Amino acid sequence: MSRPVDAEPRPPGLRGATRVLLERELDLAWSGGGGPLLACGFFACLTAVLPLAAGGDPRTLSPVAGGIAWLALALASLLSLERLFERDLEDGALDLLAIGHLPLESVVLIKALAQWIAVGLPLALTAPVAALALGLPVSLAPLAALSALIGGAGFALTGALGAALALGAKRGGLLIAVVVLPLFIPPVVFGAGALERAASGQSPAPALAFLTAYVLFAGVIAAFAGAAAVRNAQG
Amino acid sequence: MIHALSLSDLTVSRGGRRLFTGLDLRLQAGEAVALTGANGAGKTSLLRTVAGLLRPDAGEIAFHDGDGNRLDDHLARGREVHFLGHQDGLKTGRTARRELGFQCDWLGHTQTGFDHAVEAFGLEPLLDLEVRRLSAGQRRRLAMGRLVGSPRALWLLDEPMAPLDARWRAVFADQMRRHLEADGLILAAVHDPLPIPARTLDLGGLA
Amino acid sequence: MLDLDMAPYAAFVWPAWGVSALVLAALTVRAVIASRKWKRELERLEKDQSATSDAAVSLRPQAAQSAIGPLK
Amino acid sequence: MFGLSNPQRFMRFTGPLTPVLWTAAAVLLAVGTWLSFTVPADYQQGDTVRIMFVHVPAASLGLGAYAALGVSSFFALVFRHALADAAARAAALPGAAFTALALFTGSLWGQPMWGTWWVWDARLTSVLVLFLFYLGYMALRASIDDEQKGARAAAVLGLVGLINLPIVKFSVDWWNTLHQPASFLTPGASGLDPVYLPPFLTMLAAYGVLFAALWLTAIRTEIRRRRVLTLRARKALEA
Repeated sequence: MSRPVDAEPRPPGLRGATRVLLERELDLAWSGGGGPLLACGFFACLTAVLPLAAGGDPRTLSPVAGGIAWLALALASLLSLERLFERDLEDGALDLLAIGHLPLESVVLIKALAQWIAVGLPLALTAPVAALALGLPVSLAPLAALSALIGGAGFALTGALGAALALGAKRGGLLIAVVVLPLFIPPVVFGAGALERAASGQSPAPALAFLTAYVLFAGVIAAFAGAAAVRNAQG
Repeated sequence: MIHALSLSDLTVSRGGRRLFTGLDLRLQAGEAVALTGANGAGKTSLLRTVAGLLRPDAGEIAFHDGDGNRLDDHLARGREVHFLGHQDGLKTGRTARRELGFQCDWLGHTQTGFDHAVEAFGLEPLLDLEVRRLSAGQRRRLAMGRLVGSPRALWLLDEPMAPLDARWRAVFADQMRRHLEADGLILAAVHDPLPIPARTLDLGGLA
Repeated sequence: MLDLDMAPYAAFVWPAWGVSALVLAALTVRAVIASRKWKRELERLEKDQSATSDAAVSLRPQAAQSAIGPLK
Repeated sequence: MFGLSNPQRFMRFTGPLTPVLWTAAAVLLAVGTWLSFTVPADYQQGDTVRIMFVHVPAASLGLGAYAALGVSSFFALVFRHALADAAARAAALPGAAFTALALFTGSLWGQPMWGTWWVWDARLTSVLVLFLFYLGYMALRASIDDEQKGARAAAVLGLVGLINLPIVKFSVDWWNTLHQPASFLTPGASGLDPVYLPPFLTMLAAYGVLFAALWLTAIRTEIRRRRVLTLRARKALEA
């Protein structure tokens, strides 16, 4: 006899599944109380240590303020990348994610989106503050926030790919950094470049355009290469 | 809706080691098959291959619907297959309610799916506890909740009842019986025989 | 004519060429040694593998029989 | 290329070829070295121009090796050829060594010209970034114990690296225009006095043939190594 009608599974639909996974990822990212505090704390530490290391004289700091903020942004984005896939592989949740309604490619993108919201967003808000502290002209603060927001998406996507590649490796965190940092060069160059051009009076638009192009490009690569890496580690 | 599963001439290896070769199996709706064999014979690998998590060296896995034509693999696995492995796939930091909720939402549930699962496996007292605080048996019952909460035709179970005590084994046996009566299919790797009528497929102790 | 007395820049040209030669030589030696090592190992294994298979019946890894047991 | 995908046929085909490559590399290196030191010193750079005869070939082969690595990774991933994976793996070490050589000789060349051991100009920085790509590839392959999984993960990274290389190169060049409007020394072969072409081209050919010899030898070794591992496993199974 066939199953009662109401027992037919109501597929959550792509929007539903995406929302459900995103909520779970954000909950996991912000669980344990830390939440965005961890990323901002790391950013603040970097910004505080630098003047102590290089001298507090604004003349030496302010020309590099934008660059330092972007370096701190790249390094801070590396935080908690290991959590993105490694934990799920260890406790078997990755198998569950692989047989859901959404393909693995979407799962990788949603995890990157969650990483961007959980780590990228708070960093984008902290970046201008840190840059100002290092002597960046106030007028550049909104641009610093905007470029950090866009760049953060690139870091989250390429970082997710790095996390997937490092699955099953011993020292995962360190490996992700070595694998991923060379791929972070374009966003850092375009992001810091935007600030530099704005500081010298030129329009930052081309740099921001390149930055956005990189993010879209990284999205496509991360989805396919990331899914292949996850399947490889799972199988 | 999966009505039949057929494996033809399946060859699977893991970590460079050939586990089995030339394996054939046909599973019809309402049937259960128990996979037996020594440790390392490839029971888990066979289940993972059917679930699409492991790529076979050779051979064919086909899912057919009621009138025999073949379903698309990704669609069938994404909508009609449950895989319950050794690990429960639960996040220790979250509460049981959220984890069961996620599992049912993620796999596609009916309106009453969540409550049905809670009632079937007596999860009511556990819902507000963090998974970290649950015992192995309780976690396994929570993981089993998704089998009931999100009705899917093909159950792939890897020693499902290992951590359960006698009482909950009987409950799970009853759930399996109901699943088979509702035209479900079960492929389970076991050490002791299944408490329901089932054919046996021995993978042969290759170890 | 061979111009070896490069006076001011000798301190840069010689190390450049010297290290290049060293590294290339190291790469070559490493590749040749590894090649010879595994070649000998393979020949040794294939020699006594053919020996054992003539003597004993080589036990093919037994394929799993998919015997469907009786319906319980 | 598909004809060679079968290891036995590959071994038969490259068997006689490898010694030929080795001898050709030796000859070219000898001739190239002789030419490099008999050609007159440059009136402007003096003898340092001779460093270019080892610097530019090393940089070019470093890049060429990564291209070989990336393409082999593509075949290993898409067509699951064990041979393609062996090819990618075999190209990594020589490629990284060539790139390191390019960095070392580059700084030696820069010192007399610019007075510092390292200059952040577009070309040298790009070579450095290429070296980082090699580091990432080798680190990933070394960190994953399971050989098959490590190989596939490295193949994915190899391909991702190949796709990202032009993007990173573009961003470094774009960055260079931002910081140094004109790179005051373009050591490219284009601005080269024709009298330096013979040593330069011979050395470039020598490095190319040498890389081919290294690469083929390493692939043949890898095929033999895997054959040995299989035989050992089978022997253990029968014991």
